[in-house]
Amino acid sequence: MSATAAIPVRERAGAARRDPRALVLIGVTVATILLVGLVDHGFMSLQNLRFMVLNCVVLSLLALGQTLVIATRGIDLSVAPVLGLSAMVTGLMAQTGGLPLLGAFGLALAIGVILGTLNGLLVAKLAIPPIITTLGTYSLYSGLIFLYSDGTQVTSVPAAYAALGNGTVLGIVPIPVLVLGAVLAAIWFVIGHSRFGRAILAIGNNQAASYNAGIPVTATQVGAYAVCGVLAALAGLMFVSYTGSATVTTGTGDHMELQSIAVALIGGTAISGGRGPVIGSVLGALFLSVVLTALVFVHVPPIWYSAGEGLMILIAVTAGSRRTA
Amino acid sequence: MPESVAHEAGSGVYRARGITKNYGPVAVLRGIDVTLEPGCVHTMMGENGAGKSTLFKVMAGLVRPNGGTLAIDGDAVSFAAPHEAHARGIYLVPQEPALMPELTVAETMFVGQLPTTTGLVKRIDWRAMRSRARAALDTLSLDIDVGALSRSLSIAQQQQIECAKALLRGCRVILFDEPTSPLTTHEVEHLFATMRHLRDEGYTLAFISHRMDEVLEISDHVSVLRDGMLVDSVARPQFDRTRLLSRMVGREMRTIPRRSWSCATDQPALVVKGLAHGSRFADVGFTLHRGEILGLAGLVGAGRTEIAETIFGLRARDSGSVTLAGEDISTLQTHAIIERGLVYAPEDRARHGAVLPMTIAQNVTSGLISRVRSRLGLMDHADEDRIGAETVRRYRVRCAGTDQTLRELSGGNQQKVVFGKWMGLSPSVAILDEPTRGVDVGAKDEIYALIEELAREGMAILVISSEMEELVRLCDRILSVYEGRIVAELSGEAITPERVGRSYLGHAEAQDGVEVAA
Amino acid sequence: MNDVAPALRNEVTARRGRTRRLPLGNWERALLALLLLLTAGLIAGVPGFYPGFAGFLALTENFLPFGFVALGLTTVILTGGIDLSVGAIAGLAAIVMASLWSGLHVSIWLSALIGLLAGGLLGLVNGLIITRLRTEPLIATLATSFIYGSVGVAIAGDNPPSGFPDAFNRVGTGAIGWLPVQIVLFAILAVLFSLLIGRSTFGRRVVMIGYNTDAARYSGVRVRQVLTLSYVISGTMAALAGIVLAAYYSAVRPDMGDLLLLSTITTVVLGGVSIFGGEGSIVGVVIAVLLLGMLRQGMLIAGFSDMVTTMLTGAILLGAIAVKNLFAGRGTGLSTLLGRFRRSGTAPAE
Amino acid sequence: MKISPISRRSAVRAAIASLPMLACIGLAAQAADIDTAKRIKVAMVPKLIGLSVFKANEQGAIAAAKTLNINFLYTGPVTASAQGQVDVFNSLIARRFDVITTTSNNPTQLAPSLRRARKAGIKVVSYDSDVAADARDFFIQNTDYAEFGKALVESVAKYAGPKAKIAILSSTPDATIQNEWIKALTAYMTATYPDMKIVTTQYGQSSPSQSLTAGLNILQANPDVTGIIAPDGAAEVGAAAAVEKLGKTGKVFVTGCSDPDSIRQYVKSGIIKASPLWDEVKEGALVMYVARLAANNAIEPNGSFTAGDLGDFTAKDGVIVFSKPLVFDATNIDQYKF
Repeated sequence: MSATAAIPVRERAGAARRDPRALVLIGVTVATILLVGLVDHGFMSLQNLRFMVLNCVVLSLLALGQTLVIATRGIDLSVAPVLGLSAMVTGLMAQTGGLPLLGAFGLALAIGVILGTLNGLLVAKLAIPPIITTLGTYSLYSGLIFLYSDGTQVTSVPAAYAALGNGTVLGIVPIPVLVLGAVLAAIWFVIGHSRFGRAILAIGNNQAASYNAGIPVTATQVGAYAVCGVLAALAGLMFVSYTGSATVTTGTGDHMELQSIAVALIGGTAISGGRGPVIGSVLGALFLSVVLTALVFVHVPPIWYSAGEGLMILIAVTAGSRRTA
Repeated sequence: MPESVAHEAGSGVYRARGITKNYGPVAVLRGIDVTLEPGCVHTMMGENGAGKSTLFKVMAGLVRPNGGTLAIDGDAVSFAAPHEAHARGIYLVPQEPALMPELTVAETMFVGQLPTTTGLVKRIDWRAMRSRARAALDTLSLDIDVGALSRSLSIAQQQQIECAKALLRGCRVILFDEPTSPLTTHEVEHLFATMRHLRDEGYTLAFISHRMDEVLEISDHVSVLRDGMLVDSVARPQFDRTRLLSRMVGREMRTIPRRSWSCATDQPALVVKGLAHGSRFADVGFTLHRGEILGLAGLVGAGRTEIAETIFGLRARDSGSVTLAGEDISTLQTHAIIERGLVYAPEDRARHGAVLPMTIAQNVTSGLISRVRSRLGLMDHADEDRIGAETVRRYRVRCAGTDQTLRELSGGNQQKVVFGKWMGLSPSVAILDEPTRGVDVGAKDEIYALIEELAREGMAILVISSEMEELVRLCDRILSVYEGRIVAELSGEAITPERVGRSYLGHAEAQDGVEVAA
Repeated sequence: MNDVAPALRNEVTARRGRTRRLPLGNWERALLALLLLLTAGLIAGVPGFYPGFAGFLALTENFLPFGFVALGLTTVILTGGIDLSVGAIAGLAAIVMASLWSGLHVSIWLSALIGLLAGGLLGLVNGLIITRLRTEPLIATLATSFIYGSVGVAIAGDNPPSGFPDAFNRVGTGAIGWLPVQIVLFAILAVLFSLLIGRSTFGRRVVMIGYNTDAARYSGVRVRQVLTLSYVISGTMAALAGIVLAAYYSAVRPDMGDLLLLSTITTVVLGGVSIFGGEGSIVGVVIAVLLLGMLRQGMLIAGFSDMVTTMLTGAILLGAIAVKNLFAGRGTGLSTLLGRFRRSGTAPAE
Repeated sequence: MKISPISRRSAVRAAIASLPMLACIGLAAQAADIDTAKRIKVAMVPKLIGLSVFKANEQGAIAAAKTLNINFLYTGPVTASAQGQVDVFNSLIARRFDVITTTSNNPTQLAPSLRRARKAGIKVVSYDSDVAADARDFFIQNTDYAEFGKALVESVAKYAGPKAKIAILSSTPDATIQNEWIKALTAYMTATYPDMKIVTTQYGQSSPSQSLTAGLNILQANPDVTGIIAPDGAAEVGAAAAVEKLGKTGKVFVTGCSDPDSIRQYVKSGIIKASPLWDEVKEGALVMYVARLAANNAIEPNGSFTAGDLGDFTAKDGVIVFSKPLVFDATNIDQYKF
């Protein structure tokens, strides 16, 4: 054995490397709150803070799913109609049929799994590019909303649902935040500490190599889209519980699919796949919610809100690329 | 068949019988019989397209054969996917290893079989993963941080990681698909040390290479493939350079010595002064004359490609000047540099040199699209075909027609197209980066002849190569580059493989010594 | 394929193959056959679909604006990029035109020209963000679509202008004899784009970048410049669509272009353009524009609801690309073939 | 979801434009009993299908269509877009419908297509949100704008007081009918309650979630607001939900224009004390009567007619005002289900 030669390692990063993006997001969010809070103390009120958090729950759930799918080097445009369909179906069945809350969870789960799996199968089995697959299913799933609702809409939900959307535990912690926390913890565990999650990242890094190494590529891809579907459906249930309403344009009308992508990007997800900063995604949604509320407080005319959002995406992404380049 | 190393049953005799493989009407393998023995390095030689890689892919489960059988230790096996081959102890180390850029080294090694904790919730056992990864690397005496991100690894390191992956998966049969071509001499030595170590431990190793010296150095057994058939298979004492070469190309060949003539002039064609960029290279200066073939020798990663790309306007420079025929071109963009008569044929054909899904004709004209005759702003496709056909003829590209996509050609023919693309512009200066990488022996000689012919026509040529033989054979003068600086210049009789090697390896060893001491 | 086995052949051949020079590839021919079948079927089976030749041609007015956007977007998608801001640009350009006309009393034609330039300018901004800030096209144009949308709403105010001069409205709904102006405009542009992509050096560079950006750069292609220009083209065509829509409606609205985006991507992809760049042709896209347009108009006239029509379009997109994938790689090289033998399909290892 | 138009100017223009034509064909229009001998095809095209307000119109229309021998079709786009509506119109023209009735996403964009319909001999009746006056034969206006503005102001003034700080939550900045109402209510407010003040105007894009967020933001950023006027279906619900979530029930009062089903819970909880609208179901029926009469050429742009048990109506310059505002409150809301 002559080979003791040291091959220099150019970069020693350490396994437990931190995602700087999360820290940056926390920093700018806190800074925004403090700055705007100085101008208007109402902004820093506990109640306002609570609502800024509440407002980002639905989008956070979507962004978490989107993050998983983007991590496989995919994209899911159909989250918006999946959200809408779930909100419509659970909401209407609760409104007219008295569907118990547990049943609604089951129903949302089923909707999410079925629609998400269909996306996944089209991507993984038929090798249709993700953006095209979900563009196609976007139309299909939107149609389902119309078919199901047939012109009726959700105008109020039973008390159990309202409690899910608006209640608090011990009068302090809002239930939606708990739900989001639980989902975030679960997804964080999956992406960080489960074989399935690591397989998602491996596929995003190098699909062919993952296949060669024995990772069940098809199943993992389908799984990622299924989870994304489930989260979108859960977001739909949370939406209908929180707002007490759902119409045929819920989700699609607000371009939730683009919003969720935007939030994931702000959170540090790379569109080229292989990274899954789940905490960043939620922070991104929170940051967006804080900034959009801040715009109201500092009296920016409403027509400029979406421009503000566009600028945020640009800043977040270009700042990110500088750091990783 | 050498039975030199005693081994027990079940230790890794891998036998292939009558392997055939067709792609459509094209037969790539036509009934190959091969037996890999434990404790033995078995080398596959052959020209590009002879079927070596395909054979390995069949044996490792990446490609399904059309016919034939595989047997490991006497058990018939067939694989639907590589991981099934891994399970039977067979591992293929690809030439360009499968990188997981965003994952750590340890995780890359365990991809597909991350260890989990036992218990109700099975989570990844990161600690076990790291320590086992560490242990595997230690077995191979590799000093790589398992916590580093994979994207920070060099190709050599990635190959070592692949070896370690084979060990981790308990594989006894390890196939190396042309591992050395992207490596420097130094790295090759390191890889060979690893291979010898594994061989002595009783592993079954197989290896593809184009480099005769390497083959002679490492092999216990050599098989030669030609046109999908096994034409020779000999154990160590019986093979020699001439025999193997003649078997490969199917005709008698002899190693051609360094050419005796030179047509170098003293008219400067390209003058580089004080070129520097960050930590990549500094103070690079040289003059390239008309008719001269100047070599840039050095390790991969020494900065030679970066220097060339900087001259070609692809990279930013911090300081220095580049003068082409009296004109300063250091601030020009690539297209303007091309128009002024300097061209650069990059090292990595598939990524930089050619557009594989485009046709031969389109690739030929891609260096200067405006050379195709245009009327009213519309390209004349007939003229483009004519240019393509001319190139095909002149550089003897073997193809079905100029409308064939480059993807369908062999490596050597692709390289000829890339050559034709640049030389068709009649440049005054050509920079050729690893001009024969991935090119088989027969085509190599053709390419050497082409380069010499161009020099005779007065072109100034800068050749970057990691193959000592190539530099010695071609160059009038050689500059050695080490860590971004020119450290030696050799010319005339001083150009011998030993001296060229020493001119930069001397630095490398000295540096390593310092590192070890420190 | 059967000519490859290179070692066996020593004589040099430099001829063209038989297939590639035909104006239509397999995909385009399949689309064309489908279009003819569909049109014939609709004419025969759906009363009211063919109200006479002029009326039949006039049907195209309802969907050709999508075609204008598709032509520009094809250029961008061929480079391997995407432009999500086409809808916002269409709306904003139309608003700019209408506001100049009604607010500053600029002639409508001059205003339209300025609107077009504005579209080009917005595309330029996209291109610069993408090339200078090195931002993914998807992200950059998503962001600018938000911004352009805001600007459009801001300029439009609460009562966007309408009621343009008749001469201008004829661009959207008028006809020259029995030939609708939109068809004339579209035909001219389709030919121009076909030449631009297929025959010009710019088009060649676009395709090179789409297939292999690095190789293009190493061949001296000014990648940033070509990319930027392709976004300018996309922006200009989106603006043209916006202006034609303005003439068609004789009115403008900031959200006028919202519907354009997803339908146009569908059209371009159905037309055979690879979302990864490089592969595709204008002819295919033109046929796809007509195919999807005729299908939609025909289904609506046949009494199907917008919902069914929309769902069917989605299904057709999925079906078409699935079919295309199944047949892709037939006779186009080893690696694609190899890819098909692997189950995962999309990323064949070399 | 009430994006709707009509400028008085265009109404006048419409009258001028349509007068000569209708004058020569509108002869025997006096008949109180309507001639239903010939079966006619009438389409109702809402802004988008799948919204319950428009379904309420449909509900009334279906019932009326039966008695009027109308072959009735309810169809529309799946997005609230002019393009979608125009595609539907074009198909209806090709299918030779006798009457197209529509509530438009946009006053101007639909006009060319509807003009073409009229040229093809199809009668066009707009309701709820008007189109350009020369692009339709008749427009059924929900209520008089001034009266509706007054009703909106009164619905909060009584509870929030004459010096209340008011926020407006509308749909989009260019929604014509909303802008008309806002204009009318501002005028009424200045005249009647000079101490009332509008502190902010925000938009919910007719989206429930954006309306809710906007509502929350209004109340957080303007803690002194005691009344929200949200003249849009989604906006009123969003504003009311925001008040409820912030626990400001009884301190902030909301009004707007939503169908009773949507706001029932908020009316009962006292967040919405009063909310004006009109009877959407009956309006749908009136649309069918006008369609039938228009197809029979039995109605004039200026004149009166009887629409079965809906009663007598008067057309003025082609505009028919459907009813006075119908104000829902805790006492009457359960009588209305749509």
